[in-house]
Amino acid sequence: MKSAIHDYLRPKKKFPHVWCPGCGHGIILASIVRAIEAAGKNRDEVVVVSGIGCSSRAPVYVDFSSIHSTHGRALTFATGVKVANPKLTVIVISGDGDGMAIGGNHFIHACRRNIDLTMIVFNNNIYGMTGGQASPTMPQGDYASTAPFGTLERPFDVCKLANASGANFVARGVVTSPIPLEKHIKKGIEKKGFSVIDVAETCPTIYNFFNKTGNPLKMMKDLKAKAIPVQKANTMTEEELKGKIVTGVFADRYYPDFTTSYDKIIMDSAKRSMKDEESI
Amino acid sequence: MKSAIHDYLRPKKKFPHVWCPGCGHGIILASIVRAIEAAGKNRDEVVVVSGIGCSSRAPVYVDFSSIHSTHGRALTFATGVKVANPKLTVIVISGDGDGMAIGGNHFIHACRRNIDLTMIVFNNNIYGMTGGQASPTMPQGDYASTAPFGTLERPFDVCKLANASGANFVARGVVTSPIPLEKHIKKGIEKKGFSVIDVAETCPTIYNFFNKTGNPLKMMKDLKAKAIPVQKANTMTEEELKGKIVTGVFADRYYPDFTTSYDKIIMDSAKRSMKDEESI
Amino acid sequence: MSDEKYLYVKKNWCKRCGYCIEFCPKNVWEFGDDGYPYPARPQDCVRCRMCVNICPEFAVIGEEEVTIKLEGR
Amino acid sequence: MSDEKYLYVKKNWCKRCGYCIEFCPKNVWEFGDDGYPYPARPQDCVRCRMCVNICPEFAVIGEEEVTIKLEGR
Amino acid sequence: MLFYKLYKDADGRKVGFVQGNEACVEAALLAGMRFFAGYPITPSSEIAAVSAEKLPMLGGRFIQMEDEISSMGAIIGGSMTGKKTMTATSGPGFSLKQENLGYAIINEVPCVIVNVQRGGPSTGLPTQIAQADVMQARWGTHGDHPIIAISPASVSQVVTSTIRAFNLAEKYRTPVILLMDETLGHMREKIVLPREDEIELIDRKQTEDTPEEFKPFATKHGDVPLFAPYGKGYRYNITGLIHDEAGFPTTKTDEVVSLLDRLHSKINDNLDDIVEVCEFQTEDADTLLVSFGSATRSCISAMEKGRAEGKKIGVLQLLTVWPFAEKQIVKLTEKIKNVFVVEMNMGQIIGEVSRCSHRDAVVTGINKYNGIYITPQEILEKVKESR
Amino acid sequence: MLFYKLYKDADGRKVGFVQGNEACVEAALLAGMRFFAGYPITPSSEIAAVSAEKLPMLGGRFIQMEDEISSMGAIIGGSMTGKKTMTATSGPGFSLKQENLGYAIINEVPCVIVNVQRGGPSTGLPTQIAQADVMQARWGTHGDHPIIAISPASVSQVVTSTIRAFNLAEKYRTPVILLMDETLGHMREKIVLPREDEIELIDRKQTEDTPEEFKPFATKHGDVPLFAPYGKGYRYNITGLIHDEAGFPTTKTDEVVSLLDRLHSKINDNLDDIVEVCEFQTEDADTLLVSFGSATRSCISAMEKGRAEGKKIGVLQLLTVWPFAEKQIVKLTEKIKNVFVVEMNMGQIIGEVSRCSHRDAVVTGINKYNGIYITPQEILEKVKESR
Amino acid sequence: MKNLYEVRLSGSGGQGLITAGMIMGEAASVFDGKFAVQTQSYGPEARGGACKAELIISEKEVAYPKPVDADILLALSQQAYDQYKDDVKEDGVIIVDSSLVKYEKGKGVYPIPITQLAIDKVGLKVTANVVALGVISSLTGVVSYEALERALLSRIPPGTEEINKKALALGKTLEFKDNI
Amino acid sequence: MKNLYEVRLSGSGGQGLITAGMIMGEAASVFDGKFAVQTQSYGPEARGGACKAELIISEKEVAYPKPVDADILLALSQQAYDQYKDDVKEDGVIIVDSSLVKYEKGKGVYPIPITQLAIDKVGLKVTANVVALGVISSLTGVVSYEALERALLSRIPPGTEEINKKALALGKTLEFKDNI
Ligand SMILES: Cc1ncc(C[n+]2csc(CCOP(=O)(O)OP(=O)(O)O)c2C)c(N)n1
Ligand SMILES: Cc1ncc(C[n+]2csc(CCOP(=O)(O)OP(=O)(O)O)c2C)c(N)n1
Ligand code: SF4
Ligand code: SF4
Ligand code: SF4
Ligand code: SF4
Ligand code: SF4
Ligand code: SF4
Ligand SMILES: [Mg+2]
Ligand SMILES: [Mg+2]
Repeated sequence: MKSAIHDYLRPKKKFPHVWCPGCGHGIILASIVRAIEAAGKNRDEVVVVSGIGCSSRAPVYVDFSSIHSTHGRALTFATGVKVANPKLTVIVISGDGDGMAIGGNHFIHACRRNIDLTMIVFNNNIYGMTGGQASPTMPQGDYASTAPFGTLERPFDVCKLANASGANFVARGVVTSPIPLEKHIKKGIEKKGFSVIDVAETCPTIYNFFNKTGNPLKMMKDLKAKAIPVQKANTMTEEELKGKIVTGVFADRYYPDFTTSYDKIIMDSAKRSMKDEESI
Repeated sequence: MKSAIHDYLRPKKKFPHVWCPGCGHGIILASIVRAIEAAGKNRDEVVVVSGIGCSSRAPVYVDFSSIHSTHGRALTFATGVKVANPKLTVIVISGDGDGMAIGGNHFIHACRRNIDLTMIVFNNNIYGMTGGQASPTMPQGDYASTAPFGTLERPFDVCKLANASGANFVARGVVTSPIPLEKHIKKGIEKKGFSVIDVAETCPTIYNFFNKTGNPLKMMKDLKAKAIPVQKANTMTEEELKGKIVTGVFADRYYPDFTTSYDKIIMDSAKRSMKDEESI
Repeated sequence: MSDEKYLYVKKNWCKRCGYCIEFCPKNVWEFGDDGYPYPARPQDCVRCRMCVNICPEFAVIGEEEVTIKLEGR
Repeated sequence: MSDEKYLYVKKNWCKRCGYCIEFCPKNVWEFGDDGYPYPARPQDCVRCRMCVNICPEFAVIGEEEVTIKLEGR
Repeated sequence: MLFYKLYKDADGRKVGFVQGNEACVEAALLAGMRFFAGYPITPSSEIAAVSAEKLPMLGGRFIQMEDEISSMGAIIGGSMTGKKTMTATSGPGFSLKQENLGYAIINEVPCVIVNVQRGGPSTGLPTQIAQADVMQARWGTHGDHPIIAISPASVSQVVTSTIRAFNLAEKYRTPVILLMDETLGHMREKIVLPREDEIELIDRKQTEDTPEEFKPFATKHGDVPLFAPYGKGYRYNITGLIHDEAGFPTTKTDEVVSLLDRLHSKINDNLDDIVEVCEFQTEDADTLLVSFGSATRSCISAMEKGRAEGKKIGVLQLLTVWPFAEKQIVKLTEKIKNVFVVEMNMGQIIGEVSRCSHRDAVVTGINKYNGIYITPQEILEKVKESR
Repeated sequence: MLFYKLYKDADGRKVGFVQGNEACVEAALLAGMRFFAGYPITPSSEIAAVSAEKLPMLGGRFIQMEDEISSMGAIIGGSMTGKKTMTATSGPGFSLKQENLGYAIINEVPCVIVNVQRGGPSTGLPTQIAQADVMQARWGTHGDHPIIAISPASVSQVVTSTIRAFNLAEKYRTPVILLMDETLGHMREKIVLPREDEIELIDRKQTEDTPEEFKPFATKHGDVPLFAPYGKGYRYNITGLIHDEAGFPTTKTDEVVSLLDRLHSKINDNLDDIVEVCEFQTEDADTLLVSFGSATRSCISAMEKGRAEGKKIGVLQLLTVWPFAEKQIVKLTEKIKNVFVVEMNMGQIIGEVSRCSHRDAVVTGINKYNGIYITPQEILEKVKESR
Repeated sequence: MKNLYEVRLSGSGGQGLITAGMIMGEAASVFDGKFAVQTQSYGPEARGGACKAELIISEKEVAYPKPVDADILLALSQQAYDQYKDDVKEDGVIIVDSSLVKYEKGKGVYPIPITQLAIDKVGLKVTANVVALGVISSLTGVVSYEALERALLSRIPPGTEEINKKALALGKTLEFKDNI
Repeated sequence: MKNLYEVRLSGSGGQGLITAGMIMGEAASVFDGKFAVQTQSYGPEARGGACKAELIISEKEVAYPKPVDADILLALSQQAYDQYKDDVKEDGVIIVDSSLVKYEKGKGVYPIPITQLAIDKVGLKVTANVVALGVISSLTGVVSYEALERALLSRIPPGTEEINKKALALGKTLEFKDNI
């Protein structure tokens, strides 16, 4: 048995980590690390970038170059890293609040720009860190500190949004199935261009507090029951799909990515710049 | 003949307006005004909100309450107007840069929130006001001051994005067909919930400067030739659709809108608040 | 059809883009000697309003009342 | 199968969520008297790694080398 | 979900043992707030949560926006319909609100922005106390602009200050910043909410002009233009561009100057009304502690301790931090030359105090910025050291 | 599309008649800029356009981001790979960058932010001159933070100042703000670019520690920590939270204080290196005009005119506006008591000048804020009036 | 009875210390007519770590709002006890949960197996905080029992009134002895 | 020859005045070795409105960069002429496009039908700005003809060299008379 995660924990960091008992974030983080390992990336050439949120604490624990950036802005920092040094493998970790609320614009633009980043959305449908406000992926009608009468808004489907915005690779995993999750992330890393892996998970502390969803284990079991592979989902009616979480790959395209396209410009420009300045 | 626009020009404003000869913005503005009139709205209860850009100058010319807000933020101001006073009809005018670049997040969230606003995107595929930078709807490969070697990024399809984000009504018009355009906008105004009307138009000054697209008339004729109704487009291959602009209605749904849903909360809360405080 | 006497162009607003001429389905308009469009064949007008609606300058006017109102501007 | 002697739980990391127990397809795990899971039926293990991968605390360890490395933490 | 309860006392006033953040909302509702738009951030989040729960009871509305920029935009839009509006945030969110804050200033849109300060810069110390956004409150948005900022020190002062913030916002048609801090936001004390008949509420003055006559930024009525809410037949325009009296963009130099001058003078000509300070035992003092917000409480304790030891210490609380209490500083430093400026930051308002103090005054900073509340002992020690 | 051309002069230097904005890019490229991320805004947009055109020629990269926030994020990310990075904007965009600016400060990320000032507040006067973001440059982001800001007055000074901005950014590992203005950005003058052998370029000092030993914020090498670019085996973390020497979040009070103190002292202990002023005929002056940026040019002309009439005027240009030239002001005002602070705003830097001036000095503001360049005549008149 | 009490309720997250502080502060200020200020702090961990609620309860207005040396220290965890036991006044009391904490005997140290009592006698572990409030009231008189009960009832979820009353009463009726 | 020239090139957007200013400044500073500073301003309209390029060309460094009263005023539109004609020095010259502008005769006023000449003699209306530069050079000597030509050729689109040279030459070879 190989335990990739343990090879990648920061030597100087104390464990256990800060996340609550049963919080899905740890499962996703371990899956990311296995995926990086499986994709054969040199750990020195990996940069992990996150925003702010419980989930965004993830990079602090694993031994890569990492940026715990500002709330919602992980993709912007990551874009800078990638464009300034296209050789690097850049992984973006973001919460559903971080990535889809305040960071939503950077998300759709990263998709459109097709910048070669792999973004993993730690999607617990709530703002964990700030104590339970409604996130843009919270199911309509669920409760939150800022939705004491149930959220009025419908949730984003992260994958639909990514698809409509032009990402090259779009998939959804779920923490109850860590191996397919790892595979999606690995594919995302290997894919040139922008990849998004939306990960359905649980926040047993805060979500439960407002929604009485039960203890961590019950929430995990419920989550498992909700997850339906896309192949199966395609055979189901909309009614049957209510409350379900569809997993699998939603887009796998080959549009040229930003930095590769840019390299062509550099090659062409280098020629143009050869021309010497006229003397006065 | 009825000339709605002339009834709605600000009495104190000087004309001609600041837009360049042949700029599409004027055609769209006139269509909006006709649509408001056709929808039978009381002009005193209409508020027009825009961001910053050539297009966003539009509200200054027409005689409604209006907010020429900050770049990209029109939807946020409009949301405040609507939520604070749901009786008002709120029209949002935005450029493709204003609404889709810096304002992209507010756009997808307004769609998701399904707030009862009608947004018209003056989509000339470029930043006119700041002198010709690439906008998020500029066709890939076209030139701009910040894309001297052609834009690398693929454009957003405003309607697709709106659709994926949950808007109730999504349509595209084109300035070469002002009557269908007016009808789309009218439907958008009448629709409860968020409506987007993307309008294909031309920027004969700046777009032409960087792309040698010809004089205003030539650009208009070319635009007309590109526009294809969605019904027809559905029968065409992807290859045939290249470079075309598909017009028509892309979504027409009936999800409850934000303020209507909120009214229910107010009704329920009013009861709860009846309970008197205990005395000490 | 048409005694369209109020189909006229407000010259101090018109920027001479030619859209009214191009988009009139009945070929009613022409550029005049002064460089501004005028309804050369008003009798052909079918009142489709294309010229009014396509003018980016609100300079094509099709109503007596409006004409008078706009005179001063 | 299995002489899985390194299938063990690092107790000072474990937060006792019970996922390892629940998600093991072979029902290998149980809570011990100390409240922490332990491999009650290691011989049934099919090395699917579910327990390792599902543990949010990285507390399920399946390798001698890792066990040793983590001892001090 | 509310974590407090209000009772009625013998005089019919609501009382309760509540957090500063909770008190802020109760007072805002009393002051007439009917629209709140916000985005969560520690340590201000309770303000949003309580607003979400309570606003609909009064027919008001709450909205959680996608970020702080949109929250600020929304309360400006909301205010244009005539509603009293508020948002709340902390440092990082306050930085994001700066652009639209300038919009509210230039368009004279009344609204209240609460900044529950935490340690900074950047993400900083999210759950700890600091008072380090006080200069940002003054200068955070670009361009020349005036600002009003109020900084209470106790939960009771949060109540009075919040009401005052709304009143000043309405009276002077300007955004008002309520500068709180982490400890105050989360601290619980008893509040007694005034009865409705006990408070004077100010509503922005409405125009009596006809829509035809109305000019949204006309000054014939004094420095503060009269208001007409959107939706009532006054179809005017507002813009972030420099604008004329009619609300239309202008670059005419006299109109530019007249707008900027008026924006400033409507505040600066009314300092007596706007600037509120609290003096504690300054009459006989030879040593003055100047402070604002939570640090004031430590100053008062230090004063009490110091006086017990025979030290003639007085305290000046800048309840209004902006516009700056220049006159008050000038006056006090005429007689008190030993001045200490106590702030939980690295020294910010001390610049202003130095600038305004009498030339013979010696102005020394007492600062703490490690995330922990400054203690009276620390203040006293520094005071003794410097003698 | 470039609107200028460079020639080679007899000494092999590139020369050209270019705009301030164009000069800024040419100098930045010389200084080693290899990544630019930006969002267009008048009057800074040419900086992005020229960067887009020229960067790829040098193997550098340009990206137009979706807004100013992301542009600021991108240049921070880019800088972490070891590249020299820059962004450019104007007031509204500068307000939006404030949050991430604080991130760059606290993580000691070298980068250059150009603010080509226009009239404000809010959308203001987009195509006109102002110098009204100077206090925002100092205090715009939340929390205690130091900042370096440089304000050139001519296109030639844009060249030297831009190079200096990069050098200071690298040397002190901090963002540096280049404060230009609309007129300077669009004004054309001849520049002579130094040859590569004529300029001293500073690159951030790289660590020689092994990855195991390396601590990204260790201070054993002095106040400025040594750098290791991402991608080279140094797998460390940076965070906007207050962090320890290893880059991990901390709330330990001594670590908090040590980080904040060091961030400030690395700037404040090196004022002699950082603060640059230009004095013009101050030796015999009895009247001092203090200014920065474009206004300085009018001061110099006013000085010349004034001297022609026998008035002993001197000029002090604050080329470095932040940190403030306190020492220089103290020294000059010891002998010159008649001080005028000339700014194209409503009075901002005057607060600092007053604070630092000799107690006997009389400090008077000469301000213009109508969007038009202040003239030497206007300055002279005000000087005469006040006598 | 002192004019001013500095109170420190300490333990770990989840033990209801903040709630206890809120109840105590409300009892003292709203119902007993005193001045009270309650502050709190968490450890660096997001949740579950060290937790502390502090109060100052006084006959007159309170300026500096944080206790320095406590008149009353409640310690429900070892970490809390170790950290705060020395910051208690000469004449202060330490109430320590003897079912969870190893403590030093001494004057003013009241060891009570609070959590165990909550489990055994009330039947609900999470009422330990309420038991502790009862103890504090009857031991120090800093808040009246009636005020505490009223504040308690207004702060708890409906349906839990009886069990909470029981817990409070238990705390009140325990017999104490400091532990010399 | 003066030591310092204040030059104001005025007209409307689209007449190429900024380009003319750039060429003139480059000619003076890069090729003639003088000091030059060029500024510009637009009217409030986004495009097409009033437009003006201003230069100071001097033997020594230029501080305040904007002309006050002009030594040389070029007016290519009525509005520009009306607005700036009074801000000209006693000994200054006004070059006015007599094909577009109604002007007052006077000392130093040189009416030349610049735009008409560009159309008639060069064959391209938009070269009026270049014709004007030729006029300015030969009338005032503020920049040398050679410098102007070189700067001109480096600023124009490839393929337009000949027509631009022709325009410049035309301006140079015109005969002038001020119009008293
Ligand atoms: C500009 C800014 N606004 C708000 C915050 C406060 N904040 C921190 S984390 C967070 C939400 C995190 O939610 P999510 O991304 O879903 O992460 P989770 O905690 O659920 O893993 C918020 C609103 C902040 N740090 N910065
Ligand atoms: C915060 C901010 N950033 C940038 C700008 C500059 N700006 C003004 S308009 C504009 C683009 C407008 O493009 P678009 O919305 O497409 O409108 P158009 O001019 O094409 O009609 C930009 C970038 C600004 N005013 N504010
Ligand atoms: S609050 Fe929720 S998201 Fe945050 S650590 Fe706890 S369980 Fe995880
Ligand atoms: S620049 Fe383009 S968008 Fe702007 S007014 Fe001119 S044609 Fe219209
Ligand atoms: S469409 Fe309007 S602006 Fe264009 S030519 Fe016709 S009347 Fe003139
Ligand atoms: S109304 Fe129609 S037919 Fe008549 S002139 Fe106009 S465009 Fe032509
Ligand atoms: S999954 Fe991990 S944390 Fe949970 S009980 Fe098992 S070993 Fe412990
Ligand atoms: S590896 Fe699989 S079978 Fe073995 S114990 Fe773990 S989960 Fe059970
Ligand atoms: Mg979340
Ligand atoms: Mg556009």
